[in-house]
Amino acid sequence: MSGRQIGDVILDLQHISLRFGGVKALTDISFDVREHEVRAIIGPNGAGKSSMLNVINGVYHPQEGRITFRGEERRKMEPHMAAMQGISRTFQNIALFKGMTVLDNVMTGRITKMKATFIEQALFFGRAHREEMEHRKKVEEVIDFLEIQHIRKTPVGRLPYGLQKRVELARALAAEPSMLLLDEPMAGMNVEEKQDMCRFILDVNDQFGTTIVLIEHDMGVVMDISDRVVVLDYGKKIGDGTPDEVRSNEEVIRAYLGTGH
Amino acid sequence: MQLSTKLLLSAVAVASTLTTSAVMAQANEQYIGLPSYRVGAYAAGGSGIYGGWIDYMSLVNEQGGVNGVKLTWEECETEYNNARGVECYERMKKKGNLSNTVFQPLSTGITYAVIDKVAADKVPMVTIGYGRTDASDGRVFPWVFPLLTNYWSQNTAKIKFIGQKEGGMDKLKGKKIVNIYHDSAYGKETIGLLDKQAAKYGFTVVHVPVAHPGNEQQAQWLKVRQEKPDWVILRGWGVMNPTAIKAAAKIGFPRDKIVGVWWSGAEEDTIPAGDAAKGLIAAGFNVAGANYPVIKEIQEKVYKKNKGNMEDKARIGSVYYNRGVVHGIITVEAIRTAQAKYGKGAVMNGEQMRWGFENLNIDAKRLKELGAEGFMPDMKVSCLDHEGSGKVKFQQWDGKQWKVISDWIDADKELVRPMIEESAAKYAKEKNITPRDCSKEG
Amino acid sequence: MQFFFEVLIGGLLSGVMYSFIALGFVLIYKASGVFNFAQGAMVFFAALTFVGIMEMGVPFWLALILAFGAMVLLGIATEKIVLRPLVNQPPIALFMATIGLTFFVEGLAQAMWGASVRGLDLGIQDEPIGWILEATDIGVSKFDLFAAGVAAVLVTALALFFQYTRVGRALRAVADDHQAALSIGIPLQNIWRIVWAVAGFVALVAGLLWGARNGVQFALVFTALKALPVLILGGFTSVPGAIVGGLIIGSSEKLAEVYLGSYVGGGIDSWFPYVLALAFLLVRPEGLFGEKHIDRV
Amino acid sequence: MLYREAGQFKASYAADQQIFPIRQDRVGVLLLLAVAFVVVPMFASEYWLKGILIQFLVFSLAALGLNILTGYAGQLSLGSAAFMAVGAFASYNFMLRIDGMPLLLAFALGGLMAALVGIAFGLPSLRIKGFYLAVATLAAQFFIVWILTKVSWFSNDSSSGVITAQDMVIFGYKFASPQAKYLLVLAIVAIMALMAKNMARSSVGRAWMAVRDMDVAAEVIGIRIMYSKLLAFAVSSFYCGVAGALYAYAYLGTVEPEGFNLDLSFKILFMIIIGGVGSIMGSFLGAAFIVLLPIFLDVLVQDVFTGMLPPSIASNLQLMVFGGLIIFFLIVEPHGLARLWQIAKEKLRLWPFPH
Repeated sequence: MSGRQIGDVILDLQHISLRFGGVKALTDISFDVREHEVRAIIGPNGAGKSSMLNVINGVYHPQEGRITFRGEERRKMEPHMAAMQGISRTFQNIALFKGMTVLDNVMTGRITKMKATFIEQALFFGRAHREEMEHRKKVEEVIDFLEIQHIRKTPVGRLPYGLQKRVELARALAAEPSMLLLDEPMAGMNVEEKQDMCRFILDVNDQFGTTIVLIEHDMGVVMDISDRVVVLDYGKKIGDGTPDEVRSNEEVIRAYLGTGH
Repeated sequence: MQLSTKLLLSAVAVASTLTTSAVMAQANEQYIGLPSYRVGAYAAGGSGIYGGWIDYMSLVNEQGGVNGVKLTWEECETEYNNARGVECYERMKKKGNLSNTVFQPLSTGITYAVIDKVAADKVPMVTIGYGRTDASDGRVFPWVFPLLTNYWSQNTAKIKFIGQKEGGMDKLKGKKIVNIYHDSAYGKETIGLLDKQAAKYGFTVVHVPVAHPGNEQQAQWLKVRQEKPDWVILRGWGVMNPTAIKAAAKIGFPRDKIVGVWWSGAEEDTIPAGDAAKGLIAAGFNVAGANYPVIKEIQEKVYKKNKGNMEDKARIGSVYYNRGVVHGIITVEAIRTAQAKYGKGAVMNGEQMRWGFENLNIDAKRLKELGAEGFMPDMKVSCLDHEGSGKVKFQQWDGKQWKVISDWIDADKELVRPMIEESAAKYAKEKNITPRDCSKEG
Repeated sequence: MQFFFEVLIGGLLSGVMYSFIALGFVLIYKASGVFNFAQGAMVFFAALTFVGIMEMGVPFWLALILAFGAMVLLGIATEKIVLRPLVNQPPIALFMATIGLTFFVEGLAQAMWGASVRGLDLGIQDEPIGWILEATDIGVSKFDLFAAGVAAVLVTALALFFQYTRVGRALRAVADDHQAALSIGIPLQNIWRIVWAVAGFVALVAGLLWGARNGVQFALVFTALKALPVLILGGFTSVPGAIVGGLIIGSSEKLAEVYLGSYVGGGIDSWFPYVLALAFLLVRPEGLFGEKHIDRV
Repeated sequence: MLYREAGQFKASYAADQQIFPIRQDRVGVLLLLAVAFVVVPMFASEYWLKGILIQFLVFSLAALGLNILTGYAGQLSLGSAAFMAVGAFASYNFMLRIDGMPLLLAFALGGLMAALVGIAFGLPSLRIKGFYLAVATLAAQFFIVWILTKVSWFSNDSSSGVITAQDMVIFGYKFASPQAKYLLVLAIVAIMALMAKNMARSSVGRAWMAVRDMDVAAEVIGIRIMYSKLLAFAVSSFYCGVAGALYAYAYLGTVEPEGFNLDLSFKILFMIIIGGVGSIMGSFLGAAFIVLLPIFLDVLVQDVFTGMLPPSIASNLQLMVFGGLIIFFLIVEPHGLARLWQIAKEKLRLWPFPH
């Protein structure tokens, strides 16, 4: 697909189990993610895909299992620490800050990189002022990249669904993540919007070398853009491999046919 | 006229009053700004007191004014709120022919908030039965008049009364008194004094606070039951009073052993408690009842002409209403006193009014002339003593009305006065005030 | 030990009185998600209206019905004039509207019936029952028992109402999900009107009981402050929570005042219930009977 | 044609990030400041200065403080008055107990004390939300007033528990005249409002709003929720604390703990909701509304309808109209006066050529 080099394993998940009360969301799941690759997680509704992403960036803490990120095993990491380590994400149901403009939303993506204290910001002087300008420049680059310049000052609550999804991606990208978690980035989009989104994802992966973990329902898209695919069903892993391998996996076919997909 | 035009006109009218100090009063009218409260939790007291006060001033006007000077007044709703009280003070300060004659906020909080301002603006402030106790020292507070009595004075009178009931002050030894008080600046004010008196007379005192608003007092009265006191002093306010009475009934504490302050001794405090209130005793610097000549005169000359202020005429002669009349009498007599010095039939300004209050002397004879004999204590104010009396009467609720059960009982001045002077001196030091030399005042 | 029980029982009985106020809050919050700040004002308005009608020489039961009628009118007017135009607004706007309503109702009550303080005699003795006092040395009055009885009847009636009537079931559906309830054709406006009327009735009962104890006066508004810790303890949406919360708050507040108060100068019952409820919330953020809420992303 | 954005092109991000990016707004604000600092003290009567404007400014500052917490960070609080009390009593004690304490430093320290107390009472916000939190903040309201009443050290052992604010002296100049007091308060409020605006448009402000709008997402993008919430409590309480000190020093003079009661907390809450939640401008508009409307109604009733209504009805009517207007405003514009102001500006932008 492109000239990028797929590297070593940067995220390794071993025997992950997650329960809510008595309900098992994930059972004994192991897989890894390599640097610069596009890794897809697929599976029927309720398979535990979103839970998997939530485990990766620390929203949920699995009861069992080991997570190793860049060679370091982590315990009970909070989401904001994941963000500090360069993991960004988007959400299945758009989680934008509805009361703020597009620009402000995207600017929040840079928050981990801003060092000025609130007192400096209150005085809007020196470092605070400088930082604000520098980061604004970066943010404008992202805005240009995703072609949302025209809605910069619009409150996100007023935008149509497709654009909101794009703004959410912009916010995630603004953090210049090394790993990007995308939860159904193309859900509810029309063909044209999907094509745009695919292009953005591939460009990100290509230009910035960002590792991408994505959940997607559209099998065509998944097979097109991902390097490797994990298949979940009822919280268990039933398949793992290249798109071609997964496509021919009997259990996967059964799971999908069984649920009528 | 269209509605919008009407609205516009009233808006203009309001704006003009707010921006210019419109001269409202005629040349020969004495303006009195009334910072009243007729809404909310304090409305019951406010409507009674301001009603009586306004009615008395109407009476004076019906009789031709003060040496021909008619009284004019205006209300400003404070809602018993400090911030609005200051606004009312400022609004009314420069209105009228000269300035506001006297500011009487009927709220301790507002009193504090304007206490510095009145001296600068030369508007005398009168607080009767509330406010800043140590302002009784006229050397430090020339512009403030906590007239008739204050919380400390009435408290010593209360102990005297209890002593009388026990058969002599020496009988107080070994007795136990519980002081149930509203947990606020107002309620706390007598704690130190009571402790001193307890030491002096050899009784024990237990202080039991009740949190505002005091609509639940089971815990406090169970404590009373445990303490088994001989007497209870009730320093209540508003709903705290009927609640206390009910709770006392519930633990079987005799109500005729409860002695309230004057904010615990009105119909508003006993009627809600129903039968349980029977026997309750309270101190007061005015008494209840419509049989005094001055009240009858108001009925005769004001209400017959339909100029009365009270909507509920049954409340005429109630404790709060009569307290309002006392406010009216004192205000008018001060104007009279000032006129005697600065010119009869003239309108007095703030400084002249201050002199009037400072030299106010309503003796027994004058009280009789006013038709207020036994209605309020006689009083004589001086530069040193801005209290002027210190006497209270005790009344008892018989289930239907308040009945006077004692003569005027004087305060223990020897105990109270040094405390006032000490506190006033502390204030003077904090504020860098040099106390006046009263021997030089005329 | 005997004194401990005396305080405890006294506290439980006061707790019942708090529950009445809390119930009104719960009903409205449950059905419409509105934190009805005006509940205290409604209690005041209801009691004052009742006493005002009585003063005109109307017999007790008729006055009760008329006062209830006034509360129903108030409820309907509130739904029509205040809630309906604000139906899709955030909770804070509705909360604010009920604050506006509070001022309006307070002013209306005093403008209609005057500012004077009234007594209210329900004819039930509020002095300790002799034989209980003799046997246990604990003071319990007929009024206490009556209030507890009314509470029991009220809660049972409400439970039956929610469980078995068509309106009640619809109400529960509305409470669960406004949009869904609307979409299956439940007339939200009718439901709200009914809830406000029922809450008005609860306010009337609370007003009569509190009014009989402390007099019918503006301070009835402050009873709401006693109910708020009960609400956070019991959960905003639970009818049994209002009762159990009331009992817990009532008894612990009294015990704290008696046993802890003397060490710190007393008067702690202004804040103790709030701190207690707060401490409790830290352990169980959803309250005693509230439903646990899991954030989903 | 006067209020037009067209033709103003931003050549740099700095220009676009300015506090008021539209030139007319800049001019307007400067004009407003000029009027407030120069014209008002020259022409306003003593009544307006002492009775209304100082009160309005002090309440605006308190509303601003609450707006930072509630409007920006989304944490509903019913305890603002208590934090004002902390500021007032702390400033008083710093002035009283430390010789030569400069006034402004005492105000700042008062604010800092309020901030510390605010952080302590903000801790529960890490676990509880919404109305539950609002009711929990009442604990702060009642506890603080209780302890200020109970511990007489705070009021320098005054028998009635009141504090009497010391004279306001800065560098030997005594702020005693109405004009001087007004200008001092105005300067403090203006600077603090500017700082609030700066925070609102920087990353702290964005972090607050992110926490308000969706806290889970905020955490995922790397915002430390705990820090953000506690910072909001601290900054908000600081503002309220300074407002409380000004309330005591510049407006009331002498005040007791109950002067900072629950009613005052509610009043400040009304200000931000009427004015506009999450708007600096709204804090001022709301304070103006809540301060001026009752006065306006009172004057209307006393002067215009004198004698036409029985006195108690007249007073209660004011209360009813006040309550009714709050509801009316919410129905017409639930986002407060600030939103109305914005709509007016948007209209003006198109005037005189609407689509």
